[in-house]
Amino acid sequence: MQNLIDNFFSYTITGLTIGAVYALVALGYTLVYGVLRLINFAHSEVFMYGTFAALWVVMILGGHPGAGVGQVIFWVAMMFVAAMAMSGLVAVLLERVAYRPLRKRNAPPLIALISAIGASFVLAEIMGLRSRIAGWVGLDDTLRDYVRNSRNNAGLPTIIQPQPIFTIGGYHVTNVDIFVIVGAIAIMVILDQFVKRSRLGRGIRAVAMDPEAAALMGVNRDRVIQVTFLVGGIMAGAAAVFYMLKIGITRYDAGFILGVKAFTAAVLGGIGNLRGALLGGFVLGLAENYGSAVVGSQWKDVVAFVLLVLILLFRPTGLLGESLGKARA
Amino acid sequence: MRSTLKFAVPLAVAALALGACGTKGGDTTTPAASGGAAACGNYKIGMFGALTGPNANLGIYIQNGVNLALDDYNKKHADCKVTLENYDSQGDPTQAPALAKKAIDDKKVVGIVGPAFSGESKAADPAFNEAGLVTITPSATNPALADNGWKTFFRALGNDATQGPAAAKYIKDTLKSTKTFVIDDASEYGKGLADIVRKDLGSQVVGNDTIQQKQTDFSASVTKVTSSGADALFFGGYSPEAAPLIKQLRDAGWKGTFVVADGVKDQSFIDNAKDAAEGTIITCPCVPPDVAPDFQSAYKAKYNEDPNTYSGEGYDSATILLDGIAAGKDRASMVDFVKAYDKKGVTKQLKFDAKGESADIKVFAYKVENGKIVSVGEIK
Amino acid sequence: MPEPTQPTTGDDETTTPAASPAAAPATTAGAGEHRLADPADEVTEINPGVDIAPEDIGVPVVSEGERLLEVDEVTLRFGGVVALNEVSFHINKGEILGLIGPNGAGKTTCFNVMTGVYQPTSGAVRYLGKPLGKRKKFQITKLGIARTFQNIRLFANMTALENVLVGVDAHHTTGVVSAMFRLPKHRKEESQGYARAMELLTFMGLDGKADELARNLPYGDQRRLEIARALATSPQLLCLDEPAAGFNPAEKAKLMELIRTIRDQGYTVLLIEHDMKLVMGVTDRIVVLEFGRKIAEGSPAEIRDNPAVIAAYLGVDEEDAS
Amino acid sequence: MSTPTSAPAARKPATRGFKERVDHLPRSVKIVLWVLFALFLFLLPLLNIPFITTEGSDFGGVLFTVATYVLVALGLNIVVGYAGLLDLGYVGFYAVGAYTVGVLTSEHAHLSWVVVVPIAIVVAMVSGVILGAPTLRVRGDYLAIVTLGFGEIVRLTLVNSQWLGGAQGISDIPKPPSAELFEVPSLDWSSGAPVVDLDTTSTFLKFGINDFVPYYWLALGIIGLVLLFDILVKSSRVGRAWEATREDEDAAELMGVPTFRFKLLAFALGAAIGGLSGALFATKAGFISPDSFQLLLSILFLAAVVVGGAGNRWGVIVGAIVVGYFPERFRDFADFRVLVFGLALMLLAIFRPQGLLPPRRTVRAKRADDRQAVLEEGEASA
Repeated sequence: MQNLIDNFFSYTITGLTIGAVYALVALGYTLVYGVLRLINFAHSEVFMYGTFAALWVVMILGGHPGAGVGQVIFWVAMMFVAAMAMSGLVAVLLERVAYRPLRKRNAPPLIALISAIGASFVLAEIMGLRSRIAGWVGLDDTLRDYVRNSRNNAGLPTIIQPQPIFTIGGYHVTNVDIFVIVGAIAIMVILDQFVKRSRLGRGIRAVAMDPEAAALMGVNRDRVIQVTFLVGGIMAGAAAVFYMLKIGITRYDAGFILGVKAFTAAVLGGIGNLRGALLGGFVLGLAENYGSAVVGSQWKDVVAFVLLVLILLFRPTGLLGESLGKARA
Repeated sequence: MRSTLKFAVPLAVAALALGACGTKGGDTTTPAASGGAAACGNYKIGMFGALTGPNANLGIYIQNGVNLALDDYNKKHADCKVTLENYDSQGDPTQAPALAKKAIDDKKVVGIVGPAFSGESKAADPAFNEAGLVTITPSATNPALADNGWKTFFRALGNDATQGPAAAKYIKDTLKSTKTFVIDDASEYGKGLADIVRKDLGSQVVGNDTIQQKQTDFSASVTKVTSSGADALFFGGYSPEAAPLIKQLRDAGWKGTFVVADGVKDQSFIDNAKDAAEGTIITCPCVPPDVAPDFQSAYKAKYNEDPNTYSGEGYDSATILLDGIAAGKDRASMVDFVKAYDKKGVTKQLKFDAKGESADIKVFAYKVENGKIVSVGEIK
Repeated sequence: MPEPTQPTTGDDETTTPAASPAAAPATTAGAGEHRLADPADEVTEINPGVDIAPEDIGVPVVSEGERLLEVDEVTLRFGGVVALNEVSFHINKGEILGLIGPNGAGKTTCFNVMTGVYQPTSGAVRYLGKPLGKRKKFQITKLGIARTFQNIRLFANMTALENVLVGVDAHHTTGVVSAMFRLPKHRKEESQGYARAMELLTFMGLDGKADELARNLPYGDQRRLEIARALATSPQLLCLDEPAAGFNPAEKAKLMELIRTIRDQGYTVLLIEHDMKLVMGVTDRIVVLEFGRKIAEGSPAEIRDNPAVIAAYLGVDEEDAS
Repeated sequence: MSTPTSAPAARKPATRGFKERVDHLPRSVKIVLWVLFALFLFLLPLLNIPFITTEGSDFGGVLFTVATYVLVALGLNIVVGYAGLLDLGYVGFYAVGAYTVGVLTSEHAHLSWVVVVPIAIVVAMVSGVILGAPTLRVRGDYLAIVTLGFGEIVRLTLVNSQWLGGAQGISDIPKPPSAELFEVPSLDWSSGAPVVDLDTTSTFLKFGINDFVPYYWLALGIIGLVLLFDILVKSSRVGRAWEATREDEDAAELMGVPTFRFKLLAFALGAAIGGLSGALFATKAGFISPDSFQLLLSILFLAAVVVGGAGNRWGVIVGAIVVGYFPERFRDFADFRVLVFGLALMLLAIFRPQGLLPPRRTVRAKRADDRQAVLEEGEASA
């Protein structure tokens, strides 16, 4: 406990950074849940593919530590482009292959969950077996650096050297911390505005509120769902970049636990509620860090889940309440 | 009558297969040679460990060593080759007993290299013990494994109880650390090791933490380490967690020495932690490759990379069993052969004590320098 | 009038006098619903002779004409919206009470308060002289109040028989242990329950369809099955929520006969209905709600001549009377 | 337009015919058939039937694993199939059962197996109530994530609690008491035709280290009992209450079903059966550690139920066999096992969403829907 008090700001700032990642991934769950009322179990893999895209693009561009500012900005921008494109693509593909056929057949939600679990396995395993798959097409030598040890960690070179910007309560807040937190909030504000103001955003809200009425009003449901997946994927891609900048290492199964956490964050904030996802992510990140400080890091996940159960008991609709449709955003 | 028929058929099939194999290899195998194979035992050795799945890396490093030993043997005994039977447990104790039974039922298997992990050892070794099938593990380091009274248990490397004190000694004497932080990953291996280090370092331990396997965000641990003012950190665990841990510590500006054990001694740690890995001290009860240059060059020739963690132990374990086969031992007599074994291997003098532990254990310290793991000498 | 502020979702369909032609789409919607039923299906005949009298469920049985249930100054607010405003009325044992009012008047909400779905903000519902208090829904059912739903809510993937058995089970106590060892209690309850369920199905003319899944029954049969399921709980008070929705005149006539027969078998009936003709024809007394308030109460003849009711009901009344 | 609809219609009478033919067999014949089938199941590990028998791993051991999956699936079916509660943390109860046995027979006490197994069932059931009482009030979707969390909490508690053996787990769990009655020989097919092999035998109810067949027999016996329990409870007020709750919780409540109580009951019974399977697993393995209770296992269990057809006990048995057996049979796929499994789940969800063997109801309902569709089509074209 003393440790937590002494290093309160350290735990807080680092908790917020990881919370920002949770929040961005949580958006994907929340959007899809809001529109389709189903848990997109495979969203964690969407995120994981983003981390690899971010990593690979830096490898291709020859990213290395200690480069000039212009160079670094270029690399980070390319990381965003690559990760968002990759995650968006995987998310849309996922919707096409794993969900749309089910929707056409009016399958019950439980079946959609099974399909999602299957898709999640497939996506993770493809990444985990990428060296073998590259071997089949004879590219294992060419792509050696990208595919080798495919069951193991893959690390990103430190392209942004963390530099203390200012000190608060004994903790040196670094440029990376600020970039992650501010960047995540900025992206979420943009999304908020998109859902609120754009035509597609209105479509998403309409379908979330009442799919049948929306269909009657001429909203193309399939298209809205596709856009929802795309937007969720892009958010996961952004999360992947922040994750790689902060954590720096990914693996084929890196999505799973993070996905569970992000979903927890979504429920915590009130599923279907975009601002709730942001709040839920930050609360979860902080709770984990504070909990780790007090009872030890091995209880980190336990703290997260106990918090979730408590919130659901006392506030069953999450911190900010549910519904993409009803809430303003 | 029935039983003889039962044995004769697979024998014939195996002989045919062997004949075919010989021709394929372009050897001077003639029908006579395959006839000679009937006199030969057609023995197999088993490789028990994770060869697929998330824990496969270690198993494959071991398997590479074992295959190298087999190549050596089969080159010398082209007329009576020994084959390798893989028992891929995926490191999962749940799958281990049925695989052990399979190995036991295959009467051609005279010895097992493995099981690779301590968990699966606990699940499978009672069965091997009951069946009298020798196991030489090249990598399971839990000290308690040797205390079960299993007659067939042998360990071709030092256990955590030998490595832990050496790591503590190095931190105290060589690094001259006065404030040490200790983290473990709650795994059997990591926690066992870290607890020994904690005990040996006593009051100079300024803080403890336990992380989870597969964890990636270590910000809480990082805060604890940096705020404790520790000048050294011992981490009991494996490389998948060690790499992001040290990376995040360095990102937070921590300047102390990172000390880890053999679970982190593989290239992927450096590949992933990159610059942050520099200066990391790795203890390992394994002989540096430069001690056995022949093995190193042979390995490199075959696999196009340097021997990795436990490759040497895998080679040694297999060699002991193959020497036993060359000496005409079968499954029943193999136990005593291994017990009495005393030869120099590529990692150490191969000799076991009454409990099946390696009698001659040296713990070496390694250091990450310029992206390479280099030996900095034995910890005495 | 303050009515334009009424934000209930059903508001769009509220039949204000000006919107009287708008009632036409409502009727076509009803007809549309009806079209879902297989046109080839013959109308099921009931067997009024079957004895389906409520079983003794351990609550005091009041004699004919005494107060069974009393709604006392009940107010219900959702946030700022007042759904029920100091509504008071009572139901006497053995009568058929109609609860009418335009859409959004609070009829179903009133039902929901009586059956424990909502807790009143103030006021009380008294049953057999005692307030229902915070009793749970299933406890209220066990006290002898059963209901049907405006939009049919059968257990779609269970058979007709099983649907009714669930209702009969309300007063059974067989647990896992009894079931596991097939104890006498289980056997007794199963056989008695089965007998009662079959009686009810026979009464409704559904005995031939006992093994059909509820979802596969024609629309009219589903409505009847819902009533059978509610009767299975042996209620003192049976609340029917728009049972005639989607029925054609011939079916409505049969329904009136059915409701009377049910009453004659010893039940008290509370009927929510839109169709004035049906309500006028079958009820003993009528309570009229509008915008959450009671605006009239009396015999059908009194209600018919009540100017407030005529004002509220003008559009629909004319439409239906024609 | 009518051809595609009439084709399945033409096929249906055939299947119905088969079922009817079986149904109409004399009772005595049916009993004989059932006994033969049971006998076949008991002897399966010794028959060594080519193709079915797993090559890469001991068949008896694999069959035992499959049997535990079947048991787990039957338990989870009560929760998911009957009561309609989505439980993603079922492995937690499995672990509770296994660890109760571990703690009471090896780690902290040395009670007899016969005493400990009922205790394990009760402890698992109590843990089900403790988890269910607060969480079953929350909405169904959330239940999934809460139970997922529970599964992880159980595992992490096992890892981090030294009293429960920590990551080292618990070893030396004793075997059940043996009664060596007689030996059963196995078949040998290596010469092409089956030959009785008197050298390889299994002793009836000798619970040793190196013969998994008796454990399989034990598991099979327990499955029989659980099945009987399942059939009896399902066809009672309890089973109807579960189904009504699953179909429409509010309506059920208004028909006098105390839905919360019945959901809790389903949860507790499911937990108890999960605990029983865990206890069985611990007995056979002799060693348990948190590694054996990964979250993935929960998902496999759920997949078994859904793949087979949630709500149909025979269906979930088939599902459990698919999930438990195929990865072992096709060990050759090795690295691709999970990939193939994932693909199979997706294909199944798309092409057979009711599961391999859906509840008979659903089949009937679907047939009626088809009939309706034909009618409507006919009307539309008319």
